Amino acid sequence: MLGSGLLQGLAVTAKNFVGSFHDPKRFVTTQYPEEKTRLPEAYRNFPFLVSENAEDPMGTLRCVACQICEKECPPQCIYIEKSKDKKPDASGKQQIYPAVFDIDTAVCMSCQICVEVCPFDAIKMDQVFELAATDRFTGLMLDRHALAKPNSYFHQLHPTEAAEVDDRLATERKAAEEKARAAAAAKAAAAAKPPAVPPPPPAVVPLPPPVPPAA
Amino acid sequence: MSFSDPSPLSAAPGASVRAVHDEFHGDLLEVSMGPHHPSTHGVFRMMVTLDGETVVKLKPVFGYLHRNHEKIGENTSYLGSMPYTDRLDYLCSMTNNWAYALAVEKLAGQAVPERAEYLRVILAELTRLLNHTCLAGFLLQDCGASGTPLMYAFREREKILDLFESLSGSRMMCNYQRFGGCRVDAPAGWLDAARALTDGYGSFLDEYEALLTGNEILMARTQGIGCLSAKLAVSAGVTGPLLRAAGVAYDLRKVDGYGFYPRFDFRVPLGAHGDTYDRYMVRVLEMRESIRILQQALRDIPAGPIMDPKAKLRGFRPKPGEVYSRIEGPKGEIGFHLISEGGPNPYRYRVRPPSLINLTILEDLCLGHSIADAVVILGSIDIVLGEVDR
Amino acid sequence: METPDQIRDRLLSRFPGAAVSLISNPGPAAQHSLLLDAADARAIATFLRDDPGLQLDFCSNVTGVDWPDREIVETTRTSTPDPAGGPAKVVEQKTKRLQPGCLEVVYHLYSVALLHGPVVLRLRTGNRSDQVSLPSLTPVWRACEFQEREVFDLFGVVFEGHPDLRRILMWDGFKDHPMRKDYVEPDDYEWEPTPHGDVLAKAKRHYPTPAPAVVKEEPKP
Amino acid sequence: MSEPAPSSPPTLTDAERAELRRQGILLTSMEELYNWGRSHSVWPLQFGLACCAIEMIAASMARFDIARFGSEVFRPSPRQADLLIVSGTVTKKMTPQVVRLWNQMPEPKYCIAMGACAISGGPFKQGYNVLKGIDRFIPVDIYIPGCPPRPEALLHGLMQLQEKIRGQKISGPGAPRHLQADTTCEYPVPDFGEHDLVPPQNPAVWQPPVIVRKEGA
Amino acid sequence: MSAAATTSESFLERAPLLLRDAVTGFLPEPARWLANSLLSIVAVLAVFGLLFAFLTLAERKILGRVQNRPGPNRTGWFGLLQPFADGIKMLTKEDIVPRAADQLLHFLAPVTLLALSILTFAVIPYGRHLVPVELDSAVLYFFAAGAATELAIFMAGWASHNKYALLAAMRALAQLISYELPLLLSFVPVVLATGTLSTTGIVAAQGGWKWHLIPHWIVFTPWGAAGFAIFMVSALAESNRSPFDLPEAESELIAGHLTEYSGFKYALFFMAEYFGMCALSGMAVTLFLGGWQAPLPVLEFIPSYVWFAGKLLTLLLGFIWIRATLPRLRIDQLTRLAWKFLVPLALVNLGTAAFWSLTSAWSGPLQLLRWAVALVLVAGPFLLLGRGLTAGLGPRTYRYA
Amino acid sequence: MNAVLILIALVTVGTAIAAMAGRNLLHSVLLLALAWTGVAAFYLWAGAEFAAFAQVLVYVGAISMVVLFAVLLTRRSRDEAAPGPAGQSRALSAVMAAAAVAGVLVGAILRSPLAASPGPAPAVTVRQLGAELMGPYAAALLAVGVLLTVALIGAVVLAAGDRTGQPEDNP
Repeated sequence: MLGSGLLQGLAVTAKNFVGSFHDPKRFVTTQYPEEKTRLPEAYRNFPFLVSENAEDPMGTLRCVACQICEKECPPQCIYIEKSKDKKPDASGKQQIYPAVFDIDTAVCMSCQICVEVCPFDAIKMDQVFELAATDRFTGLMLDRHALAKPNSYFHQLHPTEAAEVDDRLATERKAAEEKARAAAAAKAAAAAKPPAVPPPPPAVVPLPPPVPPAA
Repeated sequence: MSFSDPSPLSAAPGASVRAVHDEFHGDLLEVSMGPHHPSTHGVFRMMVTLDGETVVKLKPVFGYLHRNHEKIGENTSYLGSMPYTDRLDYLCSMTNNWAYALAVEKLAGQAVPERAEYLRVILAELTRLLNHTCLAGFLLQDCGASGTPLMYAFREREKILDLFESLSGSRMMCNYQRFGGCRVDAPAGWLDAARALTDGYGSFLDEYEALLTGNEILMARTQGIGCLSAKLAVSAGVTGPLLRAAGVAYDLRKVDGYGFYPRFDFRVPLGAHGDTYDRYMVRVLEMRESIRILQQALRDIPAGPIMDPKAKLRGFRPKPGEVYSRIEGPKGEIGFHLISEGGPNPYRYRVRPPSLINLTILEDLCLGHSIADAVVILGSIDIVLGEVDR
Repeated sequence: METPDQIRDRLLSRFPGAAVSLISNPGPAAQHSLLLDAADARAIATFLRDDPGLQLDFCSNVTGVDWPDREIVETTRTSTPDPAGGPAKVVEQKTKRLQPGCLEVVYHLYSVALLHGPVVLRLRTGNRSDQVSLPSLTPVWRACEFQEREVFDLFGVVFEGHPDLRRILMWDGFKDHPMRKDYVEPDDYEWEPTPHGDVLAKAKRHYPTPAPAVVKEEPKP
Repeated sequence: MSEPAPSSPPTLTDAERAELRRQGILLTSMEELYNWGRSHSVWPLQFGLACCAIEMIAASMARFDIARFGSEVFRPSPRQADLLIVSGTVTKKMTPQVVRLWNQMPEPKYCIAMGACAISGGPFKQGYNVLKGIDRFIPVDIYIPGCPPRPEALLHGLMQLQEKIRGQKISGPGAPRHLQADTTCEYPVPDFGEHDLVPPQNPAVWQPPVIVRKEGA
Repeated sequence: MSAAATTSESFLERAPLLLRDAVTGFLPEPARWLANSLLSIVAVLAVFGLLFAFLTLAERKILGRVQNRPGPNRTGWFGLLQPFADGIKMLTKEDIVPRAADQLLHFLAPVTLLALSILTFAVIPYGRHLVPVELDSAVLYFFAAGAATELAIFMAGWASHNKYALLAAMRALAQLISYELPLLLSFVPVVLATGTLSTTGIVAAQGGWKWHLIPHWIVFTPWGAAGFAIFMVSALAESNRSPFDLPEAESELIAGHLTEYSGFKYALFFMAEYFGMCALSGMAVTLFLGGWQAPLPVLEFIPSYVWFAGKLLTLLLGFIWIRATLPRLRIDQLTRLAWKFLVPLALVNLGTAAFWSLTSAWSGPLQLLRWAVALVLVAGPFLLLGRGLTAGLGPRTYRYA
Repeated sequence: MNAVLILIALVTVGTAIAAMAGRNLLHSVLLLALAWTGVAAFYLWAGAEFAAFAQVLVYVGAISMVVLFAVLLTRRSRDEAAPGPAGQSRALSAVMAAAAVAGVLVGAILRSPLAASPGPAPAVTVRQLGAELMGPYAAALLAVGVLLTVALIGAVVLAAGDRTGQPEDNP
């Protein structure tokens, strides 16, 4: 009969209208600024740089400015300048560090390829998305100070992944230490013989310059 | 009070007074619909010539979203192109990923672990659900329903997007699949969530059909409108639900049997009239079949690795060769044609866009119908401009 | 389904004067293709579509490929037997040869009726000048209509017999063919915060000396 | 025509403050009412370009519901719209149309560049047909990064815009564009050239700043 | 407002009159008449102005709820100030007139439209004593004023000098010509039955109850119900509401005749659309739903204007509900629906009403026969014409490969 | 009340003249609608409520729409000279038509019994009007009906004749 389909449709909308007052399945709105969607652990938005220590983010960045991410980044939104000197990283090893590390979030496509290719687990994906700015150049270009976030933050965002990364780094570090110890032992063994060349002077560890605490 | 262009939405502003007077009294009215128009699904433009309200000529104009996907693909590494494929048909990033991954795997002769294949089927079918649901919503929007069907469609879409997000990290631009498998394994509880969604989807479809399928206005607006003959459809390279609505049984999941599709029991619905209603209904029925596939896949999915251990992401250089590989995307046959010269970038990177080629028959379908029908026919073809223009 | 060899043989027997050659694909996909001569391409295409054994009624994909002129270094070894009966003397001679470039149009054909494919057809132009033409296969398969227009737009191949050959993606007044390998992009570069490679070179060209404005303040707490 | 330079201090001079005091409470309450009305009734143009448009649509759908801010009235005609959300890649072929749409909108109007492509060309900025940021031709109020930004990010951007509107003065040098008598709401529409848009940017709107990086920690 | 209230009525019933007398009572007689008229105009405009404001909000909120979301709720308490924010913005928005437009008509169109739709409010009896102007042929006046509105829509579409607006103007004309007829025909049976064209007379004729239970509203007769349905469908079309919002068909014609209107002029159109909707609903209430009459004798203590308002709001809710659900018709389907379905149905309905009034003396078992015949006369053509209208349409079955 | 009458008359005649003199066809139609409204106002002034509202409903509401449709659907450009006798003969025919109409009107006015002093207008109810139309004036009503039907058919024929060779399938 003419009109039966229309009535059926009207019944559906009426059901939804009434349901929106008592049935959470029919009232799906997350009222954003007050309520926030619980972001899944895997959620990614823009990259950040992992530092070991919240107190001294610049001194303990994992990044060694190898520039792999810069090369692999499909939209080429990463800009890195290597430092000319070396600084000790978190484990005290002398490393090159990024003198400049900029990510243009106005270009970044959140593809996560930088994270995948980073051999040092130094760059990870952040979950902050409330980044609207009124100025494109000062607001959306993030430098290394803005990018550096402590490892604890990473744990907070991606607990599973962070735990894996920590495990892996710990094993690697251990392996490296053992290797170093073995090398040292070998060296010591070699040093037992009379030295052919004079031993190098002890390395001078430059203190990191004072840095204001990262916001 | 200020004065502005006389004719705001036609592409050529300043259509003179004289011209419009001629159109008043003359025979035909030329209307430029788009590139900004509520129902062109993006920046698509139709140059329509009207006799009264009847379409006598319709020329599609493309390129307003031509973002040089193929050129960028030739300048980017194989891996780097993967996130770009997300942005082709931005409603169906997972199937685009799969099509591209499959092409590269064929180019390099890589194998994919079983679990990854299952995951790919699951994601592809979820994408199909997502795409067809959105399409139904947009189609009804084009028919003039004020948002409600679209809202219901997007309500369900959000559920699927939540799944995608918890798996891949992004709602739309998943960038999930890799040559030789998938990027990460499904997190704990993901498969259960997918099962819950699959089981609940049928009841949503029931409600949606109650809202619309029997609706007299919808039937009057779509039945007998824009009939596509099987012969023209095949000749014009039309694929996907459009082709099947015209009565041609050609579904690459059955024909090519890529992935693990031969393992699943599903049917391919066929239309008899090839009109807009058939195109709509075939999609609805396809969704029901997708639910069946999903249930089987989620039941059978094995444990195991998700990545071929030999796969290499960085510095991936396939040997020289050429491949054309295609899958059944929600909109039709999405194919990738890759030529490798042995370098880190493909020498030629070509996307076979189903949306663009399905538009070949747009004028044939619209001629003789009114402008309101043209809008609905365009909606039923289901295009996404990111893929049409690339 | 017949292999490309068999198809080629059948074509050669059906069209005795035609030049049909097989181009093999070294990759694992092994999708070999048939190179057709422009002169009888349309007749062969019609035959492929209508032949009851093939019925390639569905032209899935049409695309262009640009092959610029390239220098090929060939190494020829000539071994002259030592008249003294010793080991043959091998002389390696390197010859440089300029392989003229061409534009290529590739068609991927399938059969909906018989469910087989792909059969790959290739057509090549003689050179890479601006007005190179090939026969259009749109009269055979409607599916080629937009794709050939696209090849015309992006590669500059003129398709003879195409019903509506206009630019499809770029605007009508556009002069270049951007998918060619030697296309030079417009220098609309102004400023980019994260420049690399050639972008950096462009930046240097635009700003030979660093401009005075300093926007970025560092360090930013 | 261009926005007041961002470097100009937002604080009032003493003379301005005195002037305001003289004009009294009426003006400020008028101003507040006017800004309140404008900020709570931002109707966007129903205008989508690419991927971000889908997220824009999603933002207007039940899950996120931009209607709560009074902004669900997506007007299809630019004449009735207040906000141009440039959601997606602006190609060179599309640029004249976008500028024209912007010109057709009545003042006061606002522009949100949503997503990487609209801000800078984003991942497609290498493309020959891609405009490297819509702010080359029209003034942008809010930039929302992301590819695409989440619908919540759009809502956040909308709230930022509301904040910005609420902070505007209706007189004095900090007054918005539409209240300054000598500015025009017409922006030149670029032409299609043989290789590129002519001109490739509007220098009155856009001047490329240069970042000079200082090394060191 | 006329008809002195008798003191036997409740205070609330008399409240508006008392209020009026308190304001104008001290004036001499001729001035008092003028002041009373002005007062009714102000009252009508204020009430319907506010109703318009909150109706837009209600529509947005109800649409929201239907679509599983809350709708505007951040401007003021529960979003109640949303319409005022919109109003301020609209008032202060730049007014753009296209260079090529017909300046005069472009300006006149919204003004005319609004004026005409306000005129229709004059003859609706809002309560027992609340009818702004009493006219003998009030119903005719109402439709005369309403009929001219589409002329204004045409003016808007044509003056804009825009192709979409022009198409919308043509559609508006076709729609008006098609739906004016069923609209008029649907109320003729009411006039036939009540024997008057005066709105107060029609409402008065619907007073009383059968068995103290069923009110004598016209909608409770078979032909009345059919007439009401035809009237409402035509009213939907006349007020350009979904599913008949073809002149403003967003998916095809951008915003139709409104494409070139901005700022306050656009707001005027918007207002006129809602006023038209209110006026037509008010007329439907008057003609078919017993006007301000209470549905049950025991409920008579509630003032009459409350009943009127309640019925009016119910109908408006129906308008919104339909808008939330249905897709739009095509222009030829729209005209076909009018000419091939509604007009014949309305004509048959006229006959049914004639039969009904001729047999008003039947009683007992004949009463049943009367009902049966009337029902057949209503349902039969509906089914027959409906089948003709949907010929060739219907659900389909699909095969699988 | 005479001032009102003069105002109405001025508006009616003025708009009618403007409608004739106007060059913009659409404006003429709208002015014509206004003139009809003026006539309705005159009826209202004369106390003929029913006739006034019927005038608006029928003429402004419906006839003007039909005229608009006719204008918009007429294929001929208005710049083309209307076919027919030019110059003097056209003027002559116009004068003749006007004279004929005037003759009929004057005759009708003279023949109708006018009261010497316009007393209060008799309250004519709709019921009476109906009775009159169905009683003494039934023949006239029928004649008018037939005339209008013929005119309608003629219009259809004219409109359809314009599109020779084109099947008219759209309703």
